[in-house]
Amino acid sequence: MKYAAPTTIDEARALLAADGDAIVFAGATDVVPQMRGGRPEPSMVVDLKKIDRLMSVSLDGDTWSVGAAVPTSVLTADAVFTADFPGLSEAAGLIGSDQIQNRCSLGGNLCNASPAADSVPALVVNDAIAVIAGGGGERRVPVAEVVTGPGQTSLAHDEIVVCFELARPAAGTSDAYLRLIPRTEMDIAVVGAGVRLTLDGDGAVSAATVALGAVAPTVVRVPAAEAALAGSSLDDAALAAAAAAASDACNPIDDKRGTIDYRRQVAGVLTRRAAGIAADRIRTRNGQQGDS
Amino acid sequence: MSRTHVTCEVNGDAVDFLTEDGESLLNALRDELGLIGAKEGCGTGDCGACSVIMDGRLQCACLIFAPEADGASITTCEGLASADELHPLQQCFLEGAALQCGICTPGFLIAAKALLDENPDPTETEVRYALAGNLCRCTGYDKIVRSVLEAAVQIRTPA
Amino acid sequence: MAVVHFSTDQRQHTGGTPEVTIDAANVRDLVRQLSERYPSLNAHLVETSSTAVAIDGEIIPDPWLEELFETSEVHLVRPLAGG
Amino acid sequence: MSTTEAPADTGTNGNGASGYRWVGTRPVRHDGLDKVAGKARYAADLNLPGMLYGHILRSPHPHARIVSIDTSAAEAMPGVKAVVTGADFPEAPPKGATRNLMCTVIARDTVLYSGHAVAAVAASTRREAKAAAEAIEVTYELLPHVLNISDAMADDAPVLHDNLFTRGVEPRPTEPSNIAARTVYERGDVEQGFAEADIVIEREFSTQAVHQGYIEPHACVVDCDQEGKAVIWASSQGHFMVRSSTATVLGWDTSRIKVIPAEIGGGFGGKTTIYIEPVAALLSTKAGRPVKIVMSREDVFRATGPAPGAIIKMKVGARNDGTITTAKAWLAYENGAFQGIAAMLGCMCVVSAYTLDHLYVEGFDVVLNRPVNVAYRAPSAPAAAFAMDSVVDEIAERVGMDPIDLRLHNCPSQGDPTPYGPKWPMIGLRECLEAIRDSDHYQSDLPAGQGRGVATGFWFNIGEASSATVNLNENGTATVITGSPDIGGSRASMALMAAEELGIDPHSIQPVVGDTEVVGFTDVTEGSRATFATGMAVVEACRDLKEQLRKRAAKTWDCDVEEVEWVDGSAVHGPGEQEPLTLAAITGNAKRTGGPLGATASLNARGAGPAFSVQVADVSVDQETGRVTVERYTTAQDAGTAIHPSYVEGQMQGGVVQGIGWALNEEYIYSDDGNLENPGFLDYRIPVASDLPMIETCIVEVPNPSHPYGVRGVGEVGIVPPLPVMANAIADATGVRIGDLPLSPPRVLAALTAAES
Repeated sequence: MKYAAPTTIDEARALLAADGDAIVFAGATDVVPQMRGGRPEPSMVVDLKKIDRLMSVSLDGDTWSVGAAVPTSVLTADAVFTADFPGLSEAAGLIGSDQIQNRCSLGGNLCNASPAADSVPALVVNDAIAVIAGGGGERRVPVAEVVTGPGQTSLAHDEIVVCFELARPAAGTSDAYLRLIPRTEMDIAVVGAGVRLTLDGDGAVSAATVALGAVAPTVVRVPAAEAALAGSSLDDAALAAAAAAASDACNPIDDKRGTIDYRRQVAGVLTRRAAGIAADRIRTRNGQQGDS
Repeated sequence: MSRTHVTCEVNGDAVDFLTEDGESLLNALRDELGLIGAKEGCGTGDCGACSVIMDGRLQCACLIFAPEADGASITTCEGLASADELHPLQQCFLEGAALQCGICTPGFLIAAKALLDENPDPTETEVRYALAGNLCRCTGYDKIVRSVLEAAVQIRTPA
Repeated sequence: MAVVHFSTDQRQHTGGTPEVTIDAANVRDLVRQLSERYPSLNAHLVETSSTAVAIDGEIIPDPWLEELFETSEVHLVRPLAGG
Repeated sequence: MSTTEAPADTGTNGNGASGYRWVGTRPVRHDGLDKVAGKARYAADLNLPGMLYGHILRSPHPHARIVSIDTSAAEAMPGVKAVVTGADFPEAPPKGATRNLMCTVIARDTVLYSGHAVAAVAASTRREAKAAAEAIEVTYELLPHVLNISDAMADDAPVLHDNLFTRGVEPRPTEPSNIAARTVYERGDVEQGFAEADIVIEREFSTQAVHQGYIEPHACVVDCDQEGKAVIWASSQGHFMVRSSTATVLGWDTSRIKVIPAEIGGGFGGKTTIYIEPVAALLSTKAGRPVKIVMSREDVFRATGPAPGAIIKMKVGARNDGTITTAKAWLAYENGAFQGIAAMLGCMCVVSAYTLDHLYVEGFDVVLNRPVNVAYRAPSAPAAAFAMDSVVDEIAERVGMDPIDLRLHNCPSQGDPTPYGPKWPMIGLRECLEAIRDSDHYQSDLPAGQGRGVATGFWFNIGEASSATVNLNENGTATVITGSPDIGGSRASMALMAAEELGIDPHSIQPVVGDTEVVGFTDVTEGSRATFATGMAVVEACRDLKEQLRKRAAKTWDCDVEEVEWVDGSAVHGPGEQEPLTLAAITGNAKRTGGPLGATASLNARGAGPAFSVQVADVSVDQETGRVTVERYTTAQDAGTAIHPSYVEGQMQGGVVQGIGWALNEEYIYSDDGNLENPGFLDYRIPVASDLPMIETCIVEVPNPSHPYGVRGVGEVGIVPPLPVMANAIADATGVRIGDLPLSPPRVLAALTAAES
């Protein structure tokens, strides 16, 4: 197995184009365990961490650009980013230990295509766009369309996710992500729930997005839950309806981490709780702005 | 078998070694450089026994391909003490009986150093979460957490 | 002289007798006499490869030459293992 | 009794409990600096010139006949220096412990579990060895398998061993089965006991197999020479065991083997047997080079001893005044692929914390297609306590009694009969119950929304053989050599006991774990025995030395030895006509008074003191997700005497946390096809630091009269109570009792949901 560390996207793509067995990696926090677990070694691993654009985080006007290989600990430590996307920052801060978060990246978390990836529901509720470099130049794809099934993506072999674009949240908007794991740390999500809300001046929900992880082959957007929340004042009935919709949207499996029933039940609970947290965040921020 | 030449800095020393590309930094440190402090407990980043600080970031050496270290600066457990003095964390671990079998100790010390470098006055909860990537099966963590908190006090208020 | 108490398992080999008094100087002698009196108990003792005894409450592994006294209360037990 | 809450005295100035000068103090351990500096050498840390790496090929099937093994492709691969299969090892006897050991090390005709070793390769690099092992072609004929107790006990179950007939059943069965043994303990008349009871509670419990989870995978380096001798650097709980077991598996005389104990990275019972040393020895012999084998974490989970799962049915009767009148228990324990004694131990432990006039306990040891089970801290006792102490807690609730008071009411004392026959020696269960009852934790109000649980635990502790050599150096220091691998600080304890005897500072003593050629035979560090039994040998050797020192002083003073006393590290002349001679003064002059001073003691330690622990926990339960959070935990344990209180507390805390892991989230999960689905620390969930509160400790000291310092041994019993403690606390918090472990979020939520509907 060869190791290559290209410094440009073109170089990286050329390596992939020349070797159908080569794979890219950023933190290798999934790749190495998979190889230890019996996945055949590829002929080449292409390290993306030497490519500047994949390692940079920038705010240009109202758009964040997050390099696909940036360690998630950089995001959780970025106060401005975290204030804009507290839920996404939390999700990024839940992936494994500090040791893992110093290597793992949003790009890796997405392209590993695990149904349980923590950052993906949080990216999806924030309408994140993946910028993908390929043969015809760059294409911009909603994150929800990148993963097609467990371990499967819509990327061609020589395509690379370069960065994620996230529009700064509009006024009165915030997000939250919750996951259920048996321990407090170091586990894979049994259920994950991301919620983004926009509240109008009266505290009513003017927009809502809900996405669930680990309850289906890919991350699930839950339009029925979004509809239940939208227009409501987050009263108990609306929250219960959203929870029920989330449970209904699940298409989980029984496995070593949880049962079908458990995942359904908890998906609703986490959706309801995440909505509450997102709303609290908006109210707190509005309150602070009102004070100042 | 072709091997790659890697040059880096380990515990302040300029070093170089030859490695197969697929080898882990952990094996390179242990086998090529004789730095046996970092241990392999799992090989998959789940136990933290191989923790090192590379370019200012706490990482599992078992997840790092050895050639990635080219040009990097690495701190291992062996780099904590000075010639005549242990690091306060090491001293507090000894006095606080924070180790039993000792296999996880180097990883805990490095993870704790990374924590205290960033946060010199952590709460118990912050210590526990910062060390959650390091498994200890002997101590139940009680004496480790106490020792890290005590070391933080000593570092903040040098005698 | 020692009083040997039999467990439920062992009573399957002693015709139901719960205890017996035996004049033995040490455990080896005791086991020999027990084996003569209860031949199938012998098989049981041998099959367990080694037998421990409890003498007056104290479990003793590899007890063959352990001295017995008139007041000794003996239980035949299996050797323990620990972690 | 004394209690200790937080380490206060960490100095070495001498402030021991009970009038001791050194015993009971907390000096820095002697091997500590190497361990915090990253210098300590564990087995995987050793590299020898010309060393090869071994890799073991393991069965992917839970039960299969090995039709053929073709190693030719592997042998032709780059770097490969040797290949071995079961055919290279001596034939195993048809049955018995020797066969079980030999067939665990490497399969012969049949693989009995997924992960069973089948063949091995030695090559120049790890990667070459792994690639070559994977190139070995094994043809299997699949056989039906059984993975759980109920299936294995069924009449039509596939039988693992056609020569295994249930022991303990008369007349002896005529058909083989997977039930290896039946054990019964009986006293009084249980039916009478139930008739005397006001309430009778009948419940069924199950626990899953769990792994010891030591952080250091098994590792060894073996160097065999052309004269047929082998030097083995081993990570084990007993290097004499490694020597004898390796010799047995290879059919070698033990004198061909020298075993050097490396530092050991945890064991908890799991390293009381061997897996890889004979394989490395044979590879080394074939290749003429040293061979290192280090297991992967996956191999550790798939192929080394977990503790067994169990099914336990309890029926317990009690009167309204809290008197437990009788208990009837049915226990079945997994044994793994080979016969063990798990159920027998469970039968002995299940009701040991209670005085009972009537009891009937019946247990079954069951073989199935899983790896052989191996001791794990107080083996079999945790599952047994889970069953009994869950039921006892329910009784306390039903009769409206404080759960500690109820246990005190039924508490055995010295002279009462144990459930397995003999009478109890001096024990400290009552003192542990009182320590918890009086603790700040138990006296404090339970925070709103939480539940509180208590439970007890018992473990025998064992003695066995130990040796120690103590040599006095010319400068007045001492070297203490024992044969007990130091798994959690025992060297410091040895030094403290030697310091107390000789009257010198513990840091003037160098404790050493000697290899099989420098110290006398010593049994495995197991059964909480190292500080107890090996400590006894150290004390005996030191007392011998004190006699010698008195004689040297008498010689020096030209007086009768009876006139010399040994006080505080010096020879003192009774009549007072001579200035005292310090130990250093005597050893400095030793060559002129008769030669160097040293003593050796070897003994079978008698009178291991039974250990009890009582624990209390407060938990909160997320009623919507089933997640349990341990909010507060306190453990009391009878140490006899705490030689080094910090490491006694460490053993108590470590045991508790392992027990919490067992109770809440740890379990072996097998797929239907017999493969372990969670062979890694990601999905085999041992507790992490953020899962836990501080573990408060009360060291109870009811000295063991059979030990010179009253030591009982503290390593094991702490793991016993947490299983019922967690179940009882969850029941208190939710009103729902759960009899199946682990109490993982899905199981707890399912139970809460079921209780609601």
